[in-house]
Amino acid sequence: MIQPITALARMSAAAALAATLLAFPAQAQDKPKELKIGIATFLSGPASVFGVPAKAAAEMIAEDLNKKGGIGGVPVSVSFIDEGAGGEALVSNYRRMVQDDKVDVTFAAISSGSCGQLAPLAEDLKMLNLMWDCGASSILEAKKYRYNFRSQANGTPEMLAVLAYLLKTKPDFKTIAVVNQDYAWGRESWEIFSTALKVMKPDVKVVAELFPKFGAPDFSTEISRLLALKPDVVLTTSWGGDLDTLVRQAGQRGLLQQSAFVLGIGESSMQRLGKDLPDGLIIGARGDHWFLHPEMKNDPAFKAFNEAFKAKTGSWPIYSVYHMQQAFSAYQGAVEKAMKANGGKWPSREQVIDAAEGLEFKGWGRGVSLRPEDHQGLEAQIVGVSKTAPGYDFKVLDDMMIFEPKAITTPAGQKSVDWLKTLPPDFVAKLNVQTFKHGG
Amino acid sequence: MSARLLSRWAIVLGVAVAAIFPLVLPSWATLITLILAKGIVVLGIIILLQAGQVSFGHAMFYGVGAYTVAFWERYVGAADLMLFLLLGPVIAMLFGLLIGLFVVRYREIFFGMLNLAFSMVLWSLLEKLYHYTNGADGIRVARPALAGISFSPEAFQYVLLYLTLALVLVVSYAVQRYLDSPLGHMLRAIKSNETRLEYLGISARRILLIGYVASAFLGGLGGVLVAIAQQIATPEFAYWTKSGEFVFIAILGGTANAFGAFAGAAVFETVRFFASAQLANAWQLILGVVLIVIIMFAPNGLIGLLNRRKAGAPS
Amino acid sequence: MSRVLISARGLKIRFGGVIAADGIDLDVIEGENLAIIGPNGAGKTTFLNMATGYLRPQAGTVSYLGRDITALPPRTITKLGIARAFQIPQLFLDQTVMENMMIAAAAQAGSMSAFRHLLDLPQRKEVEDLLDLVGISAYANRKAFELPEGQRKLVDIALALALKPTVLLMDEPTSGVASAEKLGLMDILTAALARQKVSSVFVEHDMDMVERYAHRVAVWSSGKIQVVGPPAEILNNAEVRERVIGI
Amino acid sequence: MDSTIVILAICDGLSYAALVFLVSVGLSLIFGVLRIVNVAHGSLYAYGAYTAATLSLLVAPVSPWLTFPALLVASILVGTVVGGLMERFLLRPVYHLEEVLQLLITFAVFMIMDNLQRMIWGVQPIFAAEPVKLLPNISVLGVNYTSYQVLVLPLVAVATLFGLRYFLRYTLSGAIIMAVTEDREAATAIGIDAKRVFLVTFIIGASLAALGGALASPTTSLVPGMGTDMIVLSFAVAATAGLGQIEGAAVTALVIGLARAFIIYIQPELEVLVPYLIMMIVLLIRPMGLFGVNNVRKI
Repeated sequence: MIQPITALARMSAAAALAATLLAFPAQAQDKPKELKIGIATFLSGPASVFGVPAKAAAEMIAEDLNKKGGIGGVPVSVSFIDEGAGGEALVSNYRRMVQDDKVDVTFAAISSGSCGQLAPLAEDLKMLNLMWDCGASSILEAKKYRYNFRSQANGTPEMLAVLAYLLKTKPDFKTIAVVNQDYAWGRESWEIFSTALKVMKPDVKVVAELFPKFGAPDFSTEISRLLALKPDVVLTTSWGGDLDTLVRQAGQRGLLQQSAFVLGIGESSMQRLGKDLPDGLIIGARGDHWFLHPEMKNDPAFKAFNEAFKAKTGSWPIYSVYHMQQAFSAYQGAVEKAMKANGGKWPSREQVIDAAEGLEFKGWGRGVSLRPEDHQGLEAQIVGVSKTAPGYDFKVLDDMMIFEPKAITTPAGQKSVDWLKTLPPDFVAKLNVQTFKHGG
Repeated sequence: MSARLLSRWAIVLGVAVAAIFPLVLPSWATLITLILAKGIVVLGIIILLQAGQVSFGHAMFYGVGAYTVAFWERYVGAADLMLFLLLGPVIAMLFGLLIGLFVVRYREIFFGMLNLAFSMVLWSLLEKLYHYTNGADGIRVARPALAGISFSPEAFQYVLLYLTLALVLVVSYAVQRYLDSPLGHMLRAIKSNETRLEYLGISARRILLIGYVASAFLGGLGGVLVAIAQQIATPEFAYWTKSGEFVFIAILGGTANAFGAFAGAAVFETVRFFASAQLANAWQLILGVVLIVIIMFAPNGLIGLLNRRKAGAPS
Repeated sequence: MSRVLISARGLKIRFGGVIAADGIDLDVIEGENLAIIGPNGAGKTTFLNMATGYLRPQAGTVSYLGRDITALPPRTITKLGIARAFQIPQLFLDQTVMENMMIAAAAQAGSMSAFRHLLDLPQRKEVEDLLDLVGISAYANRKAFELPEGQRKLVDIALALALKPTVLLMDEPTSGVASAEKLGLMDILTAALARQKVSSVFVEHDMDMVERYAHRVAVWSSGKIQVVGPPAEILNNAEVRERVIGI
Repeated sequence: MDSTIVILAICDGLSYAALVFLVSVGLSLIFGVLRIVNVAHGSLYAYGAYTAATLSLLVAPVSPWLTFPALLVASILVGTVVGGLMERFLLRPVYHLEEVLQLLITFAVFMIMDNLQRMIWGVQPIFAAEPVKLLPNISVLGVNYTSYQVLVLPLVAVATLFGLRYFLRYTLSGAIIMAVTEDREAATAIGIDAKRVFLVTFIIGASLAALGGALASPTTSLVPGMGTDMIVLSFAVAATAGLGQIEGAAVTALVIGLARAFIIYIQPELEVLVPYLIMMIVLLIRPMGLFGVNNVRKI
């Protein structure tokens, strides 16, 4: 046991030294020399399809922010930990980030699993944490947190918007089947969708509920089964390689033509799927953002952002990129609001948190607000259909509807599933939304 | 002899570092707890390696331990840490007995394979039975009270650390005694000559079963500790790569005696910790290379290295 | 009046085309050293395998003190009092000679502790005496794999003796032992057997050994016991000389 | 369960079984000769897939039909280079060590390859479906199948099976490999150059794994970790069949493939369990596997 431990001792003695040198206590009043932002994202594993672009975005945004003088005049620095390294490494690294590197805020994380693991830890460590991408509504519904906020919407409005779009555009379907990844998001999103569907269209028959293993390489059997069952609608909230494979295999075998497909969060796969994605599939954007956002697409800053990202990474931003932007905007908004409240003096973390409650900030869409009661983010939802468009070698969104958050988000203090059961059958009819054409 | 003496000092130093070090760097309290807890699991692997049997499914008992806590909290309610420390290992032991009765009839690769199969079945069930296990995301584990006293997060990580340290000392001592005992030597005899063992009137299967159940117990104990330190239990706990890690750590540290387990765990976790912090996308690579180097140049593991250099032949 | 210890009746076994045993009847009588001689591959070792449950005869029975042991596994038969030494020594190579012996002693005494140190068991003294007796105390703390073939052979036999058997089956006890030491070894061995009142069966190729140490000789060839009798008589039997000994 | 489902399940089971067979037969072959369970076998599968995809995307512009040979080239390339290097420089030096350590070496290789894979091909899913698109769809009872999956894959698997049989039974190198598989000591005793046999066998086995991956690549997205599950599955098949059993692997792969397909129709939740349950039941009844042989140690 000698060698490793002494080695370990040496390393961490160094670490301790470093820590003391680098530590800028973000206590009230005294202005720090830099704001450290610790970000948990997927750098390995399947979900790195979101994590890696988001990392690129974070670096880009931080750089840009510092050019503009940083947050409240303080430059920001970003560091990353890998959600893909597994629960243990994630927790250990998060602790290190908070306790040794003394970050001022953390953005964690993408997977609801990681959020469920890190949110209570952040609470323990009294660390302001923005759940910048994870979608499970339950986290903030089950427990009241002080230090955790969600800087975007959650699964309930996302699914509800998709369902509403389906009911508005294809109201008369009789049968539906679901093919979701077998993990929390896949299960929860279906629970939300099906609960709401039962309320609004009790006559619809669910002919198959398939939950193939997360990361399954092959869906041919599931597809055969769906081809045999011939459901009117097939819903999937899968993403990444799973969704790509499903769509392609289904396309190769004519399933996409046979049944109406709904890709709950398909926006992130459109560029990869290219021409393999047929026109007319219903696609959710997981929020109020899309690189051709009908209300934003002429905003020079927005265009510049997208161009810069395309130049940096070779592809247009996907939702995780915009969620990263929202996290930055939220933090900046909170700090600057707190400063104002603090008479221009540098705010303490507690003051920043007080400011964050009820904060309104703007990402690359309509405004987002952090609900004071339960810290849920209120964000609009874009849903559209895939469409071939000149100038793009992949499908884009058309006939986009933007759903305002108020109506489709679970009220504070209620559990999503219970709330959904209370929705009136004419809920969708009552939702009045604008529809935007691509390029229109 | 001096190798023994050396190991003594190694332990003293190791314990000292494990005990004092986190007071300097709080964030290390949990990491060291993890190292020690995993070391306990690896002790179980080492026991089986005495008999020349490598289990590529041992993580299943680790998983059983972890989920004992998770399920209890989810379906029964909060309970004292002491209860978990008792319950987890015992239930793992029962699993070990059931599965053991089956697998001890096999040797070498088939032994490894069957353990693998069993662990994969457990893993699949944990992943698939979403409504009971919460699937791949696992079940959150709340911080339990110890002997009726509930601690603040900061205090608790130290409580858990020192408790784990104490447990490590106890189980290491017990395992060392076991390995030196008749049963332990008979276990080693399975590796070198099972036929002769039978011709001494000893049932190799029974001997192996005892070792297997003991190692399951340790796996369960480690699982409980890690689940509580991490405040979560996920199917990953039982996945085959996890089993691989444990065997990895055993070989890394050296299987000659109990201390190898902790030496190995310390190196493994520290390397992974720093690697995944500094160069997040190369930590597996680094660990892989470390493993190859160790196997090729120090097949007796770090402990072996220690003994060889400082005291000639390993004990 | 000395009892029949092991009694084989009509043992048959064949491996593919080879008939190793084709109706073997053989008794081992208390207090004797029974030698089995015969050409290589005749099936002598197979007999020991069947007598100790390592192989199942395709027909026939083996009984020990009147109890049918044909279907029993080696460990049970060993427990009944039939110990075995092997042609190729079967040792725990990466443990010391003392540990090898203590394991046997522990097994014999049924002390299956998980906490007492193997080397501190009360049987230690007996084991040391036994090592003295067989003349390998010098090797006590050496790992078994470090020993020369001859010494391993001794340890192998000592292991069997440590079980305090009633009958000891030995497969060519002196093969691999330097011819100069053979006599010495067999003297020690037979003395030990006599002292501990252990009957023995030994498969042997060296006719001097047979002549010196066997009370009875069984000639095994082409799957049958050709003839059984006192050494003097058998070894002078012309047919035996020419078919087995090859003179 | 009506006849439609039976027929559909068979179609689905076949294509799945074909891939599983290719991978596990390679594993089995390697074990038969080297007595090593190659944990990195799944990584070879992944590398086969990625290399095939890369090549396909390269040659597709020239002529889509070139993607078929590309699949083959990729697998041989991976098998020879990766497999060859691995045997020569990582396994050969440790043959004298305990089995555990040899196994661990392959585990280390698995970790390294898994990591390198991310570095080489990145984490974004890669897809190269040319071969599938080139061939027409077939309708079975009104259900569309790609002929690639229901014809090409099974045919390749069958061809491989008979190819291997022929190679092992009727060619010299094959006979030598069989000899080593059946009795290593004897074979080396009569002067067979084990080193060479090991290398050749490992390359063949590795190429088979890579071939499995290459053939899978047109039908699936290539993502990090795609090899990790495959390895355990092929373990299960190889062990169930009896290690070193070529025909056994084929039969077992078929059984597991079909069983899995049926389960997805009847009780999808149990899908993941199927291979392991089958394995355990078989080994319970036949410890050496369906086709394995048990030999008594000589004393």
